[in-house]
Amino acid sequence: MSSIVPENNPSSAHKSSARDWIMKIFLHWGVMPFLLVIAVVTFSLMSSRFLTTDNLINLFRQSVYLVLVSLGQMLALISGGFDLSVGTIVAVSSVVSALTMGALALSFPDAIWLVITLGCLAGLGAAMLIGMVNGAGVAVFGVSPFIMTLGMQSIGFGIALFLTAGVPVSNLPDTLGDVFGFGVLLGVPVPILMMLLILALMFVLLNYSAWGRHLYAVGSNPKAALLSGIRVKPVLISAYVLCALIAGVSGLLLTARTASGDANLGGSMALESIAACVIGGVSLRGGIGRLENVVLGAIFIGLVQNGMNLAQIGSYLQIVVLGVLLIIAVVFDRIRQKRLYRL
Amino acid sequence: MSSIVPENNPSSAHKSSARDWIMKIFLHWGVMPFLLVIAVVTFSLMSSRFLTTDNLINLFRQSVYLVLVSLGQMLALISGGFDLSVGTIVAVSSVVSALTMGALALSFPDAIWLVITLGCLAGLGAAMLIGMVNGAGVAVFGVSPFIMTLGMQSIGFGIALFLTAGVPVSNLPDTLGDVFGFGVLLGVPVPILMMLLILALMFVLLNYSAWGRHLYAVGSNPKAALLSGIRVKPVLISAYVLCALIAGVSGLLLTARTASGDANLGGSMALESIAACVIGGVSLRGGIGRLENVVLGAIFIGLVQNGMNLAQIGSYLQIVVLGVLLIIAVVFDRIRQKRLYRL
Amino acid sequence: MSDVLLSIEGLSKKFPGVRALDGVDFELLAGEVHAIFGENGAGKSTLISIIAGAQPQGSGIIRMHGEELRFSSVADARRHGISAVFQEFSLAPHLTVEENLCLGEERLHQRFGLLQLSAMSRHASALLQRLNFDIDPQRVVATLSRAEQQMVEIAKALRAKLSVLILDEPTASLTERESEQLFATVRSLKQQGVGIIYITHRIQEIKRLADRVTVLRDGKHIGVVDAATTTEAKLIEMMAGRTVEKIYPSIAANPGRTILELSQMRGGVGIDVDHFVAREGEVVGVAGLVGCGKSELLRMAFGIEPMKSGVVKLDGQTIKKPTPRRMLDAGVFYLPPDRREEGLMLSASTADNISLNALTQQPIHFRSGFLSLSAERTVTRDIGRRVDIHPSNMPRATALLSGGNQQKVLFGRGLTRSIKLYIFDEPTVGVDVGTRSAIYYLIKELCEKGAAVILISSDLPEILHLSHRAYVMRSGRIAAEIDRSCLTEAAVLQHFF
Amino acid sequence: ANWYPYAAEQTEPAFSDTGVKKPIDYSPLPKASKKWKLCVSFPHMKDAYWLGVDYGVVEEAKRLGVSAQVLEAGGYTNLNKQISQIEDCVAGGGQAVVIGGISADGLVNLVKSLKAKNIPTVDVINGINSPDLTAKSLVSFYTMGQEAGAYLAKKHPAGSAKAVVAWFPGPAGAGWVEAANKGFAEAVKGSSLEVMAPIYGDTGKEVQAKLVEDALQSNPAIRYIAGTAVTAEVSQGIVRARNLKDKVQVISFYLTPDVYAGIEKGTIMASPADAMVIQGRIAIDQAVRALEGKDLIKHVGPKIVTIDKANLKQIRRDDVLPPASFKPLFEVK
Ligand SMILES: Nc1ncnc2c1ncn2[C@@H]1O[C@H](COP(=O)(O)OP(=O)(O)OP(=O)(O)O)[C@@H](O)[C@H]1O
Ligand SMILES: Nc1ncnc2c1ncn2[C@@H]1O[C@H](COP(=O)(O)OP(=O)(O)OP(=O)(O)O)[C@@H](O)[C@H]1O
Ligand SMILES: [Mg+2]
Ligand SMILES: [Mg+2]
Repeated sequence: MSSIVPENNPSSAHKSSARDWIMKIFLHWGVMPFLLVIAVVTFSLMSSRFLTTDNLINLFRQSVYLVLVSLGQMLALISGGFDLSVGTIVAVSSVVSALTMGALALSFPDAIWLVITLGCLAGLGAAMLIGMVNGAGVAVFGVSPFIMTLGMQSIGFGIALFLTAGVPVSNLPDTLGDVFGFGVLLGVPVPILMMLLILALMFVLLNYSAWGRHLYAVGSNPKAALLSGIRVKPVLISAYVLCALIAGVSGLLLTARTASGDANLGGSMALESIAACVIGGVSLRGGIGRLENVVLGAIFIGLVQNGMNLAQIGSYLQIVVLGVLLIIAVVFDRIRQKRLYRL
Repeated sequence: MSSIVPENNPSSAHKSSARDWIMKIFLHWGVMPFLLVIAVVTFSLMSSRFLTTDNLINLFRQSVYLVLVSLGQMLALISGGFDLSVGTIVAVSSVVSALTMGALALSFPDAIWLVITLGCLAGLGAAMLIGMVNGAGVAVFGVSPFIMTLGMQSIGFGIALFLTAGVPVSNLPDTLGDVFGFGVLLGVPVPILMMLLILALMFVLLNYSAWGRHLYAVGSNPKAALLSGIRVKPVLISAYVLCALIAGVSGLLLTARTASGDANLGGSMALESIAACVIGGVSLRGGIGRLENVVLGAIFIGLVQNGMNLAQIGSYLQIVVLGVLLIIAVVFDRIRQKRLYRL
Repeated sequence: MSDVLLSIEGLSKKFPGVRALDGVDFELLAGEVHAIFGENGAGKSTLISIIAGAQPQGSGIIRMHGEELRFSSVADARRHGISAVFQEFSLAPHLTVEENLCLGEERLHQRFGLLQLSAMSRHASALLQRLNFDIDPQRVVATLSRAEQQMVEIAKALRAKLSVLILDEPTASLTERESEQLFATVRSLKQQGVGIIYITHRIQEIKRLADRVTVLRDGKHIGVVDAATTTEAKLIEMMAGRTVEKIYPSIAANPGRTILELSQMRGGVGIDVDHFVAREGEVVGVAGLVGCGKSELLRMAFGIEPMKSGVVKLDGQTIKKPTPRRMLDAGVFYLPPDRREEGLMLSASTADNISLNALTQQPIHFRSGFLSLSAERTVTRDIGRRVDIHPSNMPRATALLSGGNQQKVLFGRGLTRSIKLYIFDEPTVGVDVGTRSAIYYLIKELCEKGAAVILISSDLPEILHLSHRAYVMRSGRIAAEIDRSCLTEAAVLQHFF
Repeated sequence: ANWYPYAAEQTEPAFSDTGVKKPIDYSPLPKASKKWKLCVSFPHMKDAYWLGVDYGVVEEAKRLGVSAQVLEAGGYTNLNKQISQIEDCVAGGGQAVVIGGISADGLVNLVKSLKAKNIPTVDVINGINSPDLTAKSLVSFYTMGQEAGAYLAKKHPAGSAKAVVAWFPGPAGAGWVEAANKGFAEAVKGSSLEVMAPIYGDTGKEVQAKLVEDALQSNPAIRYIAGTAVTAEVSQGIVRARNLKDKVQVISFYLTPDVYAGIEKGTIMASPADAMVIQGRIAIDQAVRALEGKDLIKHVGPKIVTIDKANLKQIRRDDVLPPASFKPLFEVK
């Protein structure tokens, strides 16, 4: 999708002042860059350990899970919907993969990689199933995405609890955690590599494939999309399935990291991922949203939490700060979208 | 708002068959009556104690809190918004009123009723404040209601925790619990009476006041409302304030019931109240929603939980059942709204 | 009669990036119909929305009866007797007709401040009756057709005593009969000394109704002229700043193979059409009253409305179950009547809107399955040139474009693929004369290159001037098929009722 | 093998915060005289801790021959739901109630109304501040926090070299969290331990993992990670991945199967065990005794032992944890 320019292109041919530049950045990237700079400066002043390579890698690795889920959420939002069940998907994929690996490890104690692969596939399969149900409910039965995914969240959580009896599934192969949880390849943690891989795929999919463009069209105006020969229902369903798959990957990575399949994983993911998307300028009305900005948004949330933890800001205040930041980000985004789309 | 007559009124002048009747009830009241009947029959068969006066009063008393919050939520939904902060409002009004009563009780140990009154006013004042911020954010700054109230939910929760240092406030006057928590007047529990009072007020407000009409119009099409000479912003703000006040009343009643001001009250209220509204046929897109149906929706949720508890259905299964019911209700509501509004 | 009701001096209004009004003067006499004429985006709607209190006033002075006023809201303007029918509807879709008619001016009991439901209901019925509008006041507005909604809108503007009535393109979705009703109402109001501001893109209406015309261009006041004595050409020249020789081009008829053939079409709200054909190299008009099913018939053929039965043949081949995708792949393009509702992705760029239905096609779609963004840029730039959209508009959100330009974007979308049959449903709704002419020339070009064109329109002159053959529909059936040689206003109208 | 007699502590006077603890051997009734119907309510059943209580409750109900319905409110924010569930269960014929309370004060009125209906109420695990209770079967989380703190404090008596402790008590605002926090703080007072400000956070694994990592980042001097079982569970991997095995040690203030396994493996240093299984068992026995009018010990709890690698073998696992194969049961017929 080509990027959009505002109506009164600043006639900056002759003199591109600093203000113009700021405006340009703001219109293209939103407030995120500014908030990031402010946050980084503030936290560096508050804690000398904030701006260390060590901590930054730490921060990125922590953010991987939210970034991934936010990417999935972004697909649902662009399509004009919501996915409140991402947290449940994380939990279900974690639980299913862990149970599968546990069972298989007994039968094939030597073929660790086979066990891991099959376990991951089972987890992803379960995630996909939830995504398909979500998508079918929204696209075929016309249930509002809010309710559909809220219902699925409840259903999935019940099932995950049932499967594990409430107790985390442990005794997973150590290799899983060693590689996908804490492994390092070429100096970069494996979870970050996985995230980069998925980011690259998603970037191509969204910007260089017909499917991506169709997704934007469906979210922007489903009727127009239909009249333009786009098969709206398959696009919608695949958006939810893809969202679920990405959330599932996040669930698998979390399983690897915590070395357990846990029905309580991902409890706050749904709202946090929506917050990350919205801070990143994704419209809740569909059709608008850029991958780069969402990644920034998710990392921003992680960064603020990390910074506040390092600066040893009390937990109560942290909760308040996050709420305030969310609102501020959206107020500015309103201003920006008014300029760009007159919405 | 007058009830809506579908276009193809079954030509039932000569022969009003059972099917026509069912269709009529369905179009007017939604699936709720049918689900209620099914639920009541099922649970009566599963537990002989379900259909006893005792249990029914029990059920109604328990439902009061959700009914009230759902009523508030309905206002936000009709206006075309959301209120995800109702849970926080419940908590804040509980904490603030409890703290106020605690402080005042020390100064005026004899004037119990003065203390209670001032405490309640303080709680409602705090609720109103949150409502005003929500309303201002949505109406004046144009922040999406989802995000605005999500942010406020976080902020309010942080503040409630801060105020109580995380420990529930106890040592409230006993009178509070005796009257508003467990009191009985003319054979009816006081919380139920309070609910009925508020219901009556709301009914008049929604159906027989200009403000009610304007609220529906604003939710249905804000631009049209503006062009019709309705002052949209005050209507929106007052909707959020009223929503907060009603949630605040619920918070006060809960404080009376639990005899403590607790920052953790109301945690699941936001989603449950939205579910109650949606099951009761309120549209998430604004402009549609009837008080009676919402009350039914909230009671229905309470009833299902009560029935499942009595029928000794395991909690994991309960979670799944609630999710499934939510989706079913909405699928049918889609069908109904299609018939009514050609949406 | 020459009582000055309303006078405006030097009114200016800026939106971020646009100067919508630039020192506009305007004067309205009692008992006068004063038309405002101008291109899309000239500032007409902005002007009247300020007068009606819907937008805050920029600089400038508004006087009513000589007294300087500043309206803070629509309600405020209403209190001064100014009432408007806006271009965008001001109806709440989920409320009933009756509720909408009283919206914002509910009647309250003196004592309790509660609604007087029965009095309001009586008032609404009386209002509809007085205007001769046959609409059930209990119906929910969302279930009304666009024309019926327009009528409710008009009734709403007339609900209270007024001294200034503003009508912003009130006939855009009405056909002859409703329009006539409206004109009669306007004349009777005029008789009562009400001043009427009338915005339209249809010059015939100006001729029939207006006393004076104010012409706007780019937010500037160009002049006030007498309607009776000013020629059409002069008006258009003032509006466009150049002369437009001929609005309607003459299109060479060169009918060839049958492209589309519909038979035994049943479905929807009583569509019952036995035979309908369109051939390459001809323009087929479809006329009829509002709600006669002229859109629905072809929407069924295109696969967007459910079809009970019927055979859709394209190029001799039967299309089993038409869907928009299949029809597009078979070379059929449908231009929807409501560009915001069904046509545009408002938040996406102009270029993205143009290329929308070509993303699965060469050259944009590589064989590898990926898109070539540079090929896309080339394609959209060329099309932009063909339909005359300024290159600087290509990366802008279509929400920012004027109505006419938005319509051109939709036309552009039809040029990205090889199309055998174009179905244009109300292609010029709300489009100014200049752009409209451009659209007509585009239709000419397409037709003369050999495409079949179906032109569905409520604008009778458009049908009369452009089509080589026309179907007139009435209550879902084809009432007549008229050849160019017999295509006159009288001939068509006679089959309307 | 029977679980009783079990080494327990009786508090006297009963229900007093400051009461003295007297070691006793607890023995339950051999059999109930009648098939009583009990209601058991938990805050939630989403982790192994409450599963353990469930196990104790269910097993004891089966052993005594009574029926029980186990309810869970879905989380610590659902006080109202817990109250409703208990009311529902009593309306459904429950004759005695065992409550693992969400809030110490929020259930006072409910207990009062239960007493008015002559329904015995037993407080299990969490503690309710009501004089109307029939009995309490619990060890306070205050004590658990204290035990954990004391374990560390013993290693670093006043005057020895300083050691920094990162302390993760759990979600802000929960009763058990604040209690444990207080106990821990008091136990480490006067030692040479330097405890960072409490780092609150939900007991979700991803949340705790993040908190632990950030804490290690913010203060490299950390020697001990102390906190909830979830904190301890996620810390094992983090400590290993950062190669801090020899430097940082992990301690939990309550026991779960994974913590138990961690102690076995040596990745977790220690954890006080409150024998939640036994607490559940005793609560059921107390409820039945109350129904049958037999004498009962009003305020009792199993003796807390802090488990570490040294004494692991001496503890019977089924007393302190649910067996691995146990699935939650919500009903004993
Ligand atoms: N709310 C707004 N924000 C920004 N620009 C606006 C707004 N409303 C109108 N404009 C711009 O002001 C100019 C005048 O618009 P206006 O709607 O008054 O034109 P018009 O003459 O009514 O056109 P049409 O014939 O298409 O209805 C246009 O360039 C339009 O894009
Ligand atoms: N959204 C709608 N709600 C209710 N009725 C509708 C709706 N759309 C169309 N109709 C009805 O369907 C019938 C055929 O509609 P269609 O759009 O084909 O008419 P049309 O002749 O094209 O009129 P128009 O000039 O308004 O486009 C009419 O009776 C119309 O009232
Ligand atoms: Mg206009
Ligand atoms: Mg039409």
